Amino acid sequence: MATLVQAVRMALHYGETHLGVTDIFGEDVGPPLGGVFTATQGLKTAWNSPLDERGIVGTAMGIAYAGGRPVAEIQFCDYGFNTIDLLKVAGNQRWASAGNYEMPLVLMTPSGSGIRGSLYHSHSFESWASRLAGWKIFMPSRPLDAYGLMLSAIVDPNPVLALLPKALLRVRGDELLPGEPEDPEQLKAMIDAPVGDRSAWQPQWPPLEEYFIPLGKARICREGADATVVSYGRTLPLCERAADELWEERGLRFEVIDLRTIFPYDWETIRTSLLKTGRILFVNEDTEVTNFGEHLLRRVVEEHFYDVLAAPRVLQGKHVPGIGLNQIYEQNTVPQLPQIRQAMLELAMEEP
Amino acid sequence: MATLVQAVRMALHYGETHLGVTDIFGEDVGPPLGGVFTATQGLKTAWNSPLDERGIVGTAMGIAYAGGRPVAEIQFCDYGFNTIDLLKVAGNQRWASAGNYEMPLVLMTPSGSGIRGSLYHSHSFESWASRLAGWKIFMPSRPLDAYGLMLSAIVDPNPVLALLPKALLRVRGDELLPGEPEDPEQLKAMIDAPVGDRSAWQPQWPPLEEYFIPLGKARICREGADATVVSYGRTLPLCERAADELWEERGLRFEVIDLRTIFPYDWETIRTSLLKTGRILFVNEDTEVTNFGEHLLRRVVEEHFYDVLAAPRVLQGKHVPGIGLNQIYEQNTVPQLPQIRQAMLELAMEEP
Amino acid sequence: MTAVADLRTGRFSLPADRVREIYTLMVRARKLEERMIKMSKSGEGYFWIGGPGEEAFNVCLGLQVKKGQGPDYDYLHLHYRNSATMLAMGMEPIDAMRQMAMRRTDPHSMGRNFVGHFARREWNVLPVSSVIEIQYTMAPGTALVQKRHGGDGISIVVGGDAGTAEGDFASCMIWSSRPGQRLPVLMIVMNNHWGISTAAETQHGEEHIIDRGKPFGIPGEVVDGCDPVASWHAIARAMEYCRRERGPFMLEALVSRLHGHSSSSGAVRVENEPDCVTILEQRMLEAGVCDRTYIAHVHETEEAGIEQALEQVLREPQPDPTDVPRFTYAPSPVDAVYPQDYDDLPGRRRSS
Amino acid sequence: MTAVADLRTGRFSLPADRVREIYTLMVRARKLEERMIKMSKSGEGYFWIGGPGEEAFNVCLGLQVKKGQGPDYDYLHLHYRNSATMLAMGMEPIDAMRQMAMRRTDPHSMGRNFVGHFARREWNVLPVSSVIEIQYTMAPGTALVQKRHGGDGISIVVGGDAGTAEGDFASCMIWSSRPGQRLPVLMIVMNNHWGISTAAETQHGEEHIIDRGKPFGIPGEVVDGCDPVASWHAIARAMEYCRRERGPFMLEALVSRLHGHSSSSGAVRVENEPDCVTILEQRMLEAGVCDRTYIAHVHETEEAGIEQALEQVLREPQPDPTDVPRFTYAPSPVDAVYPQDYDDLPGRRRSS
Ligand SMILES: Cc1ncc(C[n+]2csc(CCOP(=O)(O)OP(=O)(O)O)c2C)c(N)n1
Ligand SMILES: Cc1ncc(C[n+]2csc(CCOP(=O)(O)OP(=O)(O)O)c2C)c(N)n1
Ligand SMILES: [Mg+2]
Ligand SMILES: [Mg+2]
Repeated sequence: MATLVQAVRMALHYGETHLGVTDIFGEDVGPPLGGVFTATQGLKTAWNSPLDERGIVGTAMGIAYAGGRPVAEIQFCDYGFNTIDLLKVAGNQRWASAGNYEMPLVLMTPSGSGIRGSLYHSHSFESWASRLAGWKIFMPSRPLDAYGLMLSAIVDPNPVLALLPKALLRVRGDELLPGEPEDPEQLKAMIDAPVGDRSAWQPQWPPLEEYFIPLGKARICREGADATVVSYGRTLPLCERAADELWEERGLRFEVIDLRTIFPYDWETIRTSLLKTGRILFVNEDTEVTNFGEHLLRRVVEEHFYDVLAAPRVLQGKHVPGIGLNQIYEQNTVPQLPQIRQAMLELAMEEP
Repeated sequence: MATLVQAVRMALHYGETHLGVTDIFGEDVGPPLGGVFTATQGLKTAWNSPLDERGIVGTAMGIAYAGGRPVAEIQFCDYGFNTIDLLKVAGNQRWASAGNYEMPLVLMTPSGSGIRGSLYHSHSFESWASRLAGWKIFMPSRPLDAYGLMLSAIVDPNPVLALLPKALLRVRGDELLPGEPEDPEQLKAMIDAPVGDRSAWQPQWPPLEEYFIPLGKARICREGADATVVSYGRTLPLCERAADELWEERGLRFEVIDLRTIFPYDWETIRTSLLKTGRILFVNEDTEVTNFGEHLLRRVVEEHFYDVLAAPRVLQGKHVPGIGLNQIYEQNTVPQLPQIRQAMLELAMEEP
Repeated sequence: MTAVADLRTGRFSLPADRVREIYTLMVRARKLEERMIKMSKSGEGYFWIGGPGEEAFNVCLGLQVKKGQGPDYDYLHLHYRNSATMLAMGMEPIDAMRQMAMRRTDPHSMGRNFVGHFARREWNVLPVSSVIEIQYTMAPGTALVQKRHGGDGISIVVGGDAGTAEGDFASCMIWSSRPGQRLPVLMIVMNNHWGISTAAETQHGEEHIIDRGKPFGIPGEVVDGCDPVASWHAIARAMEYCRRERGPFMLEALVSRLHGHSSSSGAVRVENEPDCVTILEQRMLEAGVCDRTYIAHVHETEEAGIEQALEQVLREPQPDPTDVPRFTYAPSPVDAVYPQDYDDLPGRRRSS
Repeated sequence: MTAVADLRTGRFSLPADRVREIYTLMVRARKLEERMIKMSKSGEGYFWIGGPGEEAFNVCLGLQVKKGQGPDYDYLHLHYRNSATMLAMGMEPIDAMRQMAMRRTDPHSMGRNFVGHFARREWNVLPVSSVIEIQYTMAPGTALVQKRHGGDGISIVVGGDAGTAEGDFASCMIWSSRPGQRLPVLMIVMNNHWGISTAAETQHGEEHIIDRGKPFGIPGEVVDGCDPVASWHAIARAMEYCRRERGPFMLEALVSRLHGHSSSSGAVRVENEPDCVTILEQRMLEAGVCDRTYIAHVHETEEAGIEQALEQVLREPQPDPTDVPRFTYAPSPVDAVYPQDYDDLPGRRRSS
């Protein structure tokens, strides 16, 4: 079973061999490293760029203008904050030019906490990104979704941002990608670069198959009628686990929704679940002032204020200037299992 | 009665003569122009910088580190999106260094629509800014507030962002600044640079007085018990006007709150009013996905879900890639008087 | 080429018919801009910005562009003073005026963007944005595709002198001169010695802007941009270098800014800068390229053409409210929410 | 200065006692870093990054800094490989280890930041951030205050070779070389020929990085950063220039990266790069500056000092949950919400 980062790599391989990807580039993306998280090892169109995020985004735009299909990487989303103007422009080019140009590019970047990354390797990006009109944004929480969403991102003619949850990159899924060998050790031997000298190494790609997960489609991970919890990325598996625990211990059935796509988000799935359970909690780890979860909450209040059985709510990261390295900071800054479990329990138990 | 931009200029003058401001700088901030909106005409510490926003923010940080008190300008907030990383760092320096350094700088920038600015002179910045932990952010809607908040921004030892509503810069207040001459024509003759050759011109500053409006204090512009509307910047006077109309025409008394400070926002004033009226509407013109108004709404839902008499709501700008130049676009992208009035009326009339 | 040299600058000359062609286009551009300045004052349009004073160079540039769509042809990353380039490429003046008058028929932006913000896919003219210098980050991207594609297409990027202070100018040099990856980017700086109100000599520590290319091995040339003969040949040499060597070249054109920065600064005619149109007229008369009748005739014809176009434009329709979100997204087969275009938030689509 | 020259490189020499002082500090720095690498593997710390291979240059830099607080003294805008500079300035190794071990006692960041991210106000050491190159935007700010203040304090900014591709490096040159406003900025590039896994020769079109200063009239020098004699004098000359001329200077030090990029890349000792410590030992022995016993003694003493410090550090307290928001805001008399520090959202303050 592939890890999330292997799934991304295989999607990129499929992209460059079947879907017209021309350039996969960014800092340390090409040989010998193949990405600080190994996402781009062994890819034939991968190359190393100068250490210049503005150049990376601008060049990706240029390649897209000229008919290429670039997948560019910002090494950590934390280092993309000097490119927001370019991201805004990439998102508005079709609109600004009244349809003269499309902007078929994919930007991928690791996002979120969970690898003891301290101030500059722990930021979340989805709340910022959700403000970039014209972009599509996804954040997978399992390998199969990463694969299927990345293929969709590649064929979509609009700019797509792939936020890769750092904490889950090395986590294996429990479903095979289409074409993936059964044995994860075999997969590793085939596609992971060896430690040490790699100059002669060549990956052996499994016979991967096309598999598109449409952008804008959430996934219901657990069905339930007692309450709804919506999440994505690092916190999604925590919500699943909390749901399992609350079922076992309290007999509460939570509907757990993996939003997967931040924008366009799957409002139909959210509202259908909400209308079923009457109770909803949005969980993410981005900072809590002007957070994307607050947007979803607003939609709930705007459209279903009189349909809910308990106050709808959001659980988010603290509004502080950063996430400190000592784990005391991280544990007390972004939601962990106990807080998520607690919030879910309170939601389910609230008596209006 | 001074205009808002004159009030800013007088505050800066007071700042450089009484509060230790050492540098007022940015693109076209110094002579001969004194700012594209005239905010910095005639100031003795004003100087022109290279056309480089990253350099402007970085240099301001350096000046602040070295004991200066800079007021830097980004010519339009639309041109600050390549500096978000630096703004994040400016906001985290004290926290990251565990108190080693303070960051006493003011960054000012015109924000919002209303001057037919097309794609790149109509952005709003407050939702982005509200995500910058460590910053304080204000947006005045009248000259007296601009003066008093700017003086506070100058003496506050933390980074403060002054968002100046473009649409209101030339609007006169109806209260005198402390020390301002009664006759606006006289004021104009004293402090506005003449058209044409200015090389010999010197401003004549009125005997201005110290006047601090604390950061984090909202202003109640209209008292009322029927419903609450919270706004700031360009949309605030529209809310006032709608409130007046709804009073005259319908006998509805709205409490209109000018939030003034985006962060730290005056939660006490908001919640006190909410508990009085049970009905609340937040109005701003920033785009509606992950909008600061949605954060305030979340606070309401989180803390007062069972106290409200009608669904709390927000009225915001549309989630589109930009504001087009033809006024058809602008009128249909950001809230105007009719929509505000309509939203207020619906809020007051809603029967649960 | 040993054609009869009718107009001569130093060792270089241009034949009479070419000079008359250039001249006619220069006058067309001038008349167009002058009329649009009037439109900005009469209310037929709002904001004006453009290139009076740059016509000699800009026409010579446009006439030598390898015009077409796709990487076999030149890509144009222009800024907001390139109307003469567009006219020389064959744009009808009416298409500039449609943008000035913010009509739905504006082919560049459907009435959304400021005048001079061209976009034309069939000529590889990329959308001009107001954000200074970002085009320099994109040019290496189009050039990279061109180099890989083969042929002699190049990427031409144009900006002002003050804007070179943005880091993006440096990014362009870096990305265009990577060892073994030199790219056919023609970097053009239109040096009018001003950035709005800021004089170049107060901000530039470098003698010539093109000197900044030398450390990167980027050859460069400074040219009198008011002289079409010198400009023509300098552009020809620069293009020839880029086309043949598949590497970068820098061209700095010294030009005038005959109506100030834009309508924001009044757009009044300045008297102390050389006017390339009248200078050329003088030279043509002296060299016997034409007589006064011809000159008068060109003025009349071009002016009449512009007036006629304006009449037509003013009869054309404005955008309507349903246009606001149009062209946000290109149709996508893998998007569950926006398979076609965008019209509102997910689940709130007007059309559904 | 005609002291007896005990160690000589070309025309330059250093007296024996100075050499021994430098050597001792180099060994201290090396032992410190080696021990911290072990900590990153043992779990006593997590991430390691530092400067093994740069000690010769960095010690010579630290010893020549004009150390103190305020504009009379030098400002240091360092990056993450400057431990030897800090030790040479007098920092106790334990203060680096406190950061490595993320203790509450860490004086640079209270256990928040990665190791090597120093901040020390009484020595003008500004907070090191992980964001590559942004320090170059700030150095002109401190230098501007210094120039205006008078005296001979300068601003020293240090970064890597790959990072010079960021636009911020160009910004620093531009802001430091404005006509009539040249600033005492010593721009130091530590050229170890790598950016993580990316070889410098694949990305740099310029021969020497300092050549980029020439167009701006910024003098520069390339120095063997493994040689303390050459480095000492190059630094002395560069500082002397900046102090006296009150203008910018560029110094490019060719150095080694003896443990790879960081613990993320394994931090294993590389064998194919010169080691400034062993080279110096060889030279000292050959020149009779010391004998083997002295060398062994220094190793022993420094190692013991580090071990002792570590024991102490490991007994020191961790931060606690209430530390999370501390030091977000400096106390402000004009802030109605956070007159002291921050602890939670407005109206949700833990303390109230
Ligand atoms: C990033 C950015 N910052 C600021 C502005 C505002 N602005 C518009 S034009 C201009 C001056 C540009 O000068 P220059 O690059 O020399 O071009 P010119 O207008 O002289 O042709 C400025 C500061 C902008 N459009 N973009
Ligand atoms: C803006 C930014 N982009 C990317 C990174 C990730 N990163 C950390 S170090 C590094 C390489 C730096 O190379 P160089 O500037 O040569 O310094 P060195 O580490 O070699 O001393 C990169 C890409 C970062 N820290 N900041
Ligand atoms: Mg200019
Ligand atoms: Mg390096």
